[in-house]
Amino acid sequence: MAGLFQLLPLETAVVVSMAAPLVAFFVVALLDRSPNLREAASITAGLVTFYCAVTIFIGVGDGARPEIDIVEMLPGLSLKLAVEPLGALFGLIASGLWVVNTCYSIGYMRGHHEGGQTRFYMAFCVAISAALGIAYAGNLLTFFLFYEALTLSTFPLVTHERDEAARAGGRVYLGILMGTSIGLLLPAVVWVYGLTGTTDFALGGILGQVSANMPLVFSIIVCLFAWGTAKAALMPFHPWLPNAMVAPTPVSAFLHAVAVVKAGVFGVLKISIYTLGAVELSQSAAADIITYVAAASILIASAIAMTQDNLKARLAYSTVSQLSYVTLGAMIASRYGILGGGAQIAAHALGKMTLFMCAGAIAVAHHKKYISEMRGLGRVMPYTFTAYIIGACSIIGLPPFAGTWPKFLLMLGSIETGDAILVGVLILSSLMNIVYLLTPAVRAFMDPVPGNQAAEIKEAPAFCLFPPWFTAIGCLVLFFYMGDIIRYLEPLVEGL
Amino acid sequence: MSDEQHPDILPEERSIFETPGWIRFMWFFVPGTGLFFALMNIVLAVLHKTHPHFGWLFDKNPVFYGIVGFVSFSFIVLVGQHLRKIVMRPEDYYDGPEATMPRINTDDEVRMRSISLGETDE
Amino acid sequence: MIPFLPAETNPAIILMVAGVLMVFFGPRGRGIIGVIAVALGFLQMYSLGVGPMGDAQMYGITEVAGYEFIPLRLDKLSVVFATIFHIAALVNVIYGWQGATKVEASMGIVYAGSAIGGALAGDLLTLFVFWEIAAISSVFIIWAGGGHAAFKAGMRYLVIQVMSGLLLLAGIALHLVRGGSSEFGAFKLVGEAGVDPVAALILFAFGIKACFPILHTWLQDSYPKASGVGAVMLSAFTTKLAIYALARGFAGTDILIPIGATMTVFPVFFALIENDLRKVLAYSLNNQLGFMVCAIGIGTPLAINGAAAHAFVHITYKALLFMGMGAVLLRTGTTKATDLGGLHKSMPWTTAFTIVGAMSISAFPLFSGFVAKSMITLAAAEEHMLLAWLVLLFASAGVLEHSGIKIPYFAFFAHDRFAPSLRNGAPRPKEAPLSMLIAMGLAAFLCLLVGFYPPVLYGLLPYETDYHAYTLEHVATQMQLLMFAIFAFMLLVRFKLYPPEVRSVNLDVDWFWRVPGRKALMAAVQMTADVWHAIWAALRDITGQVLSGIGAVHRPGGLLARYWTVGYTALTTAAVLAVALLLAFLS
Amino acid sequence: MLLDDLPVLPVILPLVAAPVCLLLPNNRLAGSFATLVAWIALVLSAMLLHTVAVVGPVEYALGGWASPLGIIYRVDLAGAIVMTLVALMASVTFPYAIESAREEIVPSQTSAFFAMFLIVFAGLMGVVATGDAFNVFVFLEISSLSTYTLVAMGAKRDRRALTAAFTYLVLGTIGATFFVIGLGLLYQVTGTLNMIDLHDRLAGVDNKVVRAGYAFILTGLGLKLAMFPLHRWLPAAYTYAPSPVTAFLASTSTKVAIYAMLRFLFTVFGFNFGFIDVAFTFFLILGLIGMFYASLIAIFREDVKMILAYSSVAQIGYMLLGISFATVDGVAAALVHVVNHAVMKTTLFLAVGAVFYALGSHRLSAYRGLGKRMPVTTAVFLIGGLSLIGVPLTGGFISKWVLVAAAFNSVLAVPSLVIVLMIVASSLLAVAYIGRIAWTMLLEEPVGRQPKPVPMMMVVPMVLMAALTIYLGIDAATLVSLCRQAAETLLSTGLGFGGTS
Repeated sequence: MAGLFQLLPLETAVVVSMAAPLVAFFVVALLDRSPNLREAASITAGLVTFYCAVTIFIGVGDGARPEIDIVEMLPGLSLKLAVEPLGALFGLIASGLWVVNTCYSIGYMRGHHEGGQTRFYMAFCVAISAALGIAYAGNLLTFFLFYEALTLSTFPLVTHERDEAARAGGRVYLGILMGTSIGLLLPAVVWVYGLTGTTDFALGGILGQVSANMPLVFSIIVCLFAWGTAKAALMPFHPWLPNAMVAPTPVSAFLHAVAVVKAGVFGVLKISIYTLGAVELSQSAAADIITYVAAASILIASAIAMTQDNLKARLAYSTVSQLSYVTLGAMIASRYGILGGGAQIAAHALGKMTLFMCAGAIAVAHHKKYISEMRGLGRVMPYTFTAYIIGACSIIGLPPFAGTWPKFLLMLGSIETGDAILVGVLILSSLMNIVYLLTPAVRAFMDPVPGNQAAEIKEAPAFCLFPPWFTAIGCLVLFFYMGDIIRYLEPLVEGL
Repeated sequence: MSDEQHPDILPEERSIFETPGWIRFMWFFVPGTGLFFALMNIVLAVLHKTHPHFGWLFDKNPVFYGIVGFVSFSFIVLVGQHLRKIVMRPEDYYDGPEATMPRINTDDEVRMRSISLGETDE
Repeated sequence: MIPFLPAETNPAIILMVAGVLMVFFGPRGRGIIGVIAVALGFLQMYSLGVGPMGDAQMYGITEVAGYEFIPLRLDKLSVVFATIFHIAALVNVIYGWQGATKVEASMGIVYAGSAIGGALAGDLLTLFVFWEIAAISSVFIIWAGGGHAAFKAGMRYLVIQVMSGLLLLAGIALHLVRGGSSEFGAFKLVGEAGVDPVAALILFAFGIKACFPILHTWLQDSYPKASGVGAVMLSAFTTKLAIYALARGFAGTDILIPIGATMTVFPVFFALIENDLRKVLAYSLNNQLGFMVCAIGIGTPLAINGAAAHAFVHITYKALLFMGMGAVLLRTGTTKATDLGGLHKSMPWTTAFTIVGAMSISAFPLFSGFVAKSMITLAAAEEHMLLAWLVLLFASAGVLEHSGIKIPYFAFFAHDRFAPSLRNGAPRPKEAPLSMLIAMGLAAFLCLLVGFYPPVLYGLLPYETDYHAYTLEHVATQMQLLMFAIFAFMLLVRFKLYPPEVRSVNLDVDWFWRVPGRKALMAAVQMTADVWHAIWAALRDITGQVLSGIGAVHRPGGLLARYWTVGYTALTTAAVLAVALLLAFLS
Repeated sequence: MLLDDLPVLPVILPLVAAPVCLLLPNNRLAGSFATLVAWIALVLSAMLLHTVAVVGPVEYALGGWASPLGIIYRVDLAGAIVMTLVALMASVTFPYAIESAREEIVPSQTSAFFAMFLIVFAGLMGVVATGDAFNVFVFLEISSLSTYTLVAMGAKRDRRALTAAFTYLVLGTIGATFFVIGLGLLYQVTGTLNMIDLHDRLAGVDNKVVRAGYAFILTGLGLKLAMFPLHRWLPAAYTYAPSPVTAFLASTSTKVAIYAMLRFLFTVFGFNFGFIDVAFTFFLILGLIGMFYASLIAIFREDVKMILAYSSVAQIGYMLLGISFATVDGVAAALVHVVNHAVMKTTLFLAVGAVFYALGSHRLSAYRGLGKRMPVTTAVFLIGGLSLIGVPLTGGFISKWVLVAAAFNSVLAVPSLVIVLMIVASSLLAVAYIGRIAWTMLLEEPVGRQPKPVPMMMVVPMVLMAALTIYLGIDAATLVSLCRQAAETLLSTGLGFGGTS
């Protein structure tokens, strides 16, 4: 089995994994007229990419660190890829879930009779390529470039519906993401370059001198990175996420679970480890501030989520809350904080993916998006709602689902750094999750079908039903394999 | 066991436990048994076959248990019922009309209903 | 011994897998799978072998990131609990053979599996995992009760249970960070440096599931909302898992004695005035837990044996009582005392079994409760804990009141509400279905078996024992107590001093979070959301205004973008020159 | 030998060719001829660049008269770079103009158009090549005067070209006048117009005349290079001039003026001149203001050409900023941006010209859905736009990066970080105005008539420039090191000569 994934040299795999979606981009464009072939092309590219990501994942796990210099524009200024465990993990998740998401998109887009499907799949191809670029980026500049590419390539997805709401949502999406990345992230990158003369990622960070001599500067840089990576949806730069909910559901799933928000928190985590340096970070006052902002994000977003009647909006706020966990872990910057952050990226991806795909399935089968309309729907769509419950349990952090371990690791991390109050936040967050995530599904099962008609099972099309179940089972499986992921990520925290 | 004549039901609807004879029997049986065991305890105490851990006020006293049983029970019932003055509320106090929201109608529930009517006993 | 299955196979996993499989079968298939799974699990557990206390058999040890997982640890203490959990699971399967819905049947087995897994867990995280699975699987059983009240009760239940789990998790985390071992052993609540926060957190977590006073309301709130079958399932596992955990982690912790004593007392009064008989049983359950907690607090080998024995017998008779009430619920649609009475005429078997349960719980000699409870009172006496001992005696009278008398009396005797002559249209309810009777019979048999032949139970207990329940002294004192208490009951009823049943709901401490707490929480949530929305709207407005302000100035025709004539432009040039000159001369 | 004449040949050639061109008939021949000349000039400039890079500054005495008396042509590395740049732009825009001019120029003026074009070309080359201060003025006016004509030729499509040309004429003349006044003042003090002699004689001289001359030259050249707030001639001139003219002017005329400014600042005055700092302060403040002011205006314009014209003003701010650091890094950054901006702006204006050719409008509304109708042009435009924003893998990114690095490495009155932040912020504004156009092109549905197909002669230059934009973004090391050397030469002694470095 493992041999199957050792056919390609890792460098080749990296290139292919990013090139395959781009090739698919053109193929999809050419196959505009024959939807089946077009989707086949998307899935094929997805599988190729996934295969490469697995190859890379295994290779990196064995200690290899493939590096590719794309171009060196100036001495010290280059675009390069360098894969390390965290990136390999993120690449694996993104590419794997892309396949699932594509399958789901087929069901959703056709079931929902969406227009502009070719454009839709094309944008997806670019976006996934950009996401992999983020995952495998070898320096801040490359990271930044792909980060922007991801923003731009997902923009047509967000505004897919092309109505006024989509435009408004798209404006906020683009405005916040571009504004923060250029206004905050870019200066941070440039500043780091100015201070150190390099932007390369290096384990342990490159700002040790700065942190020692200029703590204030270091603090400002920390803040710039934390908020500049607005894809991580740290408050108050989160509104792009709920605003992007105007998009079709596969896009939401993509934003929340596969790539975009994940890219943000991945970025925060990676920058914390590889640029700022965990040791420096744990001593920095700014990190404390961000930690508490993240903690506040967790709670405030949960509170807002509770008040949302639109299921997707509720899930969006839930993401804001859940992904602040990663930021929290990154800013705690202790051994377990970082491991917890990494684990949360994986666990949340599967869980939230499930939830979104279920929400989409409900929309496809019954055109319902408000929770208040879903009462009694559970008995009409039992499989969808069961998958939803599994996803919700994983997000809440209940065993035997994957979301359990990150929470535990983060608790360990918070205690390690003496922030007992964060443990309270994590607990409270879980309890709030129960209320706002489980309630809709349970009510859907328990309340009577409106009009007291007999409940006849009417599920979404198979393409909308199997993917959420796939990820739901993934939540279960990952619970048992989380130990392996933690072992996998251990090189990140060596010496902490 | 019932020690009270039910005012409304017909005599032929009564079971043996509701007959005056049974009730009379109970009025003898219960205190009688109690006294019997109290006596037995006194005997045991006299024969030093008991193993008390506390003083005369407590288990060294052979009828202590009877007193405890009687007094505790009476205390619980007589004092406990006054708790109602503080905590008792109408049945729909918490959930209001939602408390009576109809139950669901899954296949299982349909089956359950038929079982409860005794239609499909196996 | 030769393992029955691969040695690493956890009986809990067998049950859980079976529970998931059940989803795909009809009622009979579910029953068969359940029985097979329980049997398999039981055989597997015993084939692995039981170690004595302190020298447990351990299986499946793995290490992740420096943490040692011990999924299976079999010693006397864990196995006695796992055994009774298996028995309870079997009884549940049989009881629910016809009546359990798909969710109840499958989740019931998963739930049983989680309790077994929790009891056999050798390390803290494994315990946590099963702890939480018990919470999730059981909440479905509550929800399966149906109706909005069940939904809300289930939500509250889940929140509280998960909170327990998370506190446990936090405790574990703290424990590990402080360099504690991963194995689940004894904690010391009060060390040399004062109260140990690790132990406090974990005790609090256990306390929630063990229904410590004030933390107890989830039990009375939710169990009566489950279906008849569901309540039986619920009654067995969660709280006893907590008792096991307390016995393992906090044996001899002094604070548990007053806590346990309080637990035995306060439910008595609530049970007295409660109308819903299943809720009465829930209070009774709480009261019984108090005995166990108290025993654990005493902590001597006799007391621990007593706690384990009491947990063992308690599961059987409490299940029996719940089964009786479940049958009543099934046949009459209610368990409210005000709506019941006279059922012994048409449900004689149910009546008989319930009375066996009632006598067991009241600790009549020859019934199982006597065998176990006397151990606890004796342990208290032997340690010369006068107050505790007195409270336990008082509570024994209370048990008799609410479980021994009230349950059978109001359900099966008292006013006959189903007499045809009352012409309320309802036929007399039929006897419970066969499967339920078998289950009740099984439980009743166990109650009597243990009552008649205590060594069956004593052999299972964690510590070696030479305890004999049936001395004349024990029998005489206990009978004396019970008979005079019953006599008191008769007198009270005779003189109409016994409170009449009233349709009502009684407030408990959960009022604080169900009414003002809920409102405050909702208000806080709404306020947070509103404040954020206001901020966001303001930010949008400000951004919009700034942009349009900039736009107004820079738009064609705006102040800074106006088209100027050549003359003015030339003038600008002159001005720049002037400034340049000025600067050049001044610098 | 040819090589000895290299500094002067690229100047003379177009100058001589211009009258010839005027004699040619009004058809493609004139354009082709001009193109040929430009290409030859490009080859010569490239050879010059190579020579200068290898052997150092070259010198040519016009008519054989030696330094103090005669007119000297001196080309150092900075000059060679700018000359090559100008020649390159000419050789790209001239062929483009052949097709484009048929649309935008009155047919009877074709020959004159190309003749003027050649003269502008020659003038710009001359400004760079010459080592004589007065000669700078002469060539500047040669190019300016013909530029006015070229701008006015846009009147075929839009009468406002005449007003624009007139404004440009007035202001350009004012600038030239100031410049020549400044020169006169210096001449009064030093009695020479040779730059190196000027430098030598100005050393240590500090009187009101010199100061006044300094201020006049600063203002005069400032106007020529469209330094804020002296930029007012630029937007209208660029907007209403024919497309190839705009492309050529945007990429060369201000750049050459920048070069002249550098030359005067560092070669003529130099650091030992006491109040050279005035210029740096001036540039720093005005550059920063210009960056924001012009970008903001650009955001709210509806005419794409106007947007790009304002963007040019903003971009000049970057160059001034680099110069204001007064370090090798800063000047090198300014030079890099001179090149990169020339390339990207040409790309953009060529694309705009293609759209104008196809749809006859510069209005933003004409750009709706262009991505579907004119994919190549759109792609080219986007590449140019991305470069303008400063996205990695484009030339614009390199210039900004080098500029930022220079800011960090300089000790300035304002903290470097503030400047860096402002650079970044103005990039954000570039995102806004380019984003607006991109949005229109990509995300809106096409309206109106189908575009005319764009001829190959226009597409190829456009694509070439786009490719060059990207090339400069990828292989930036060559350019940056060249510019660094050039800057070192400029700053080393304050002299362009003598020093080997």
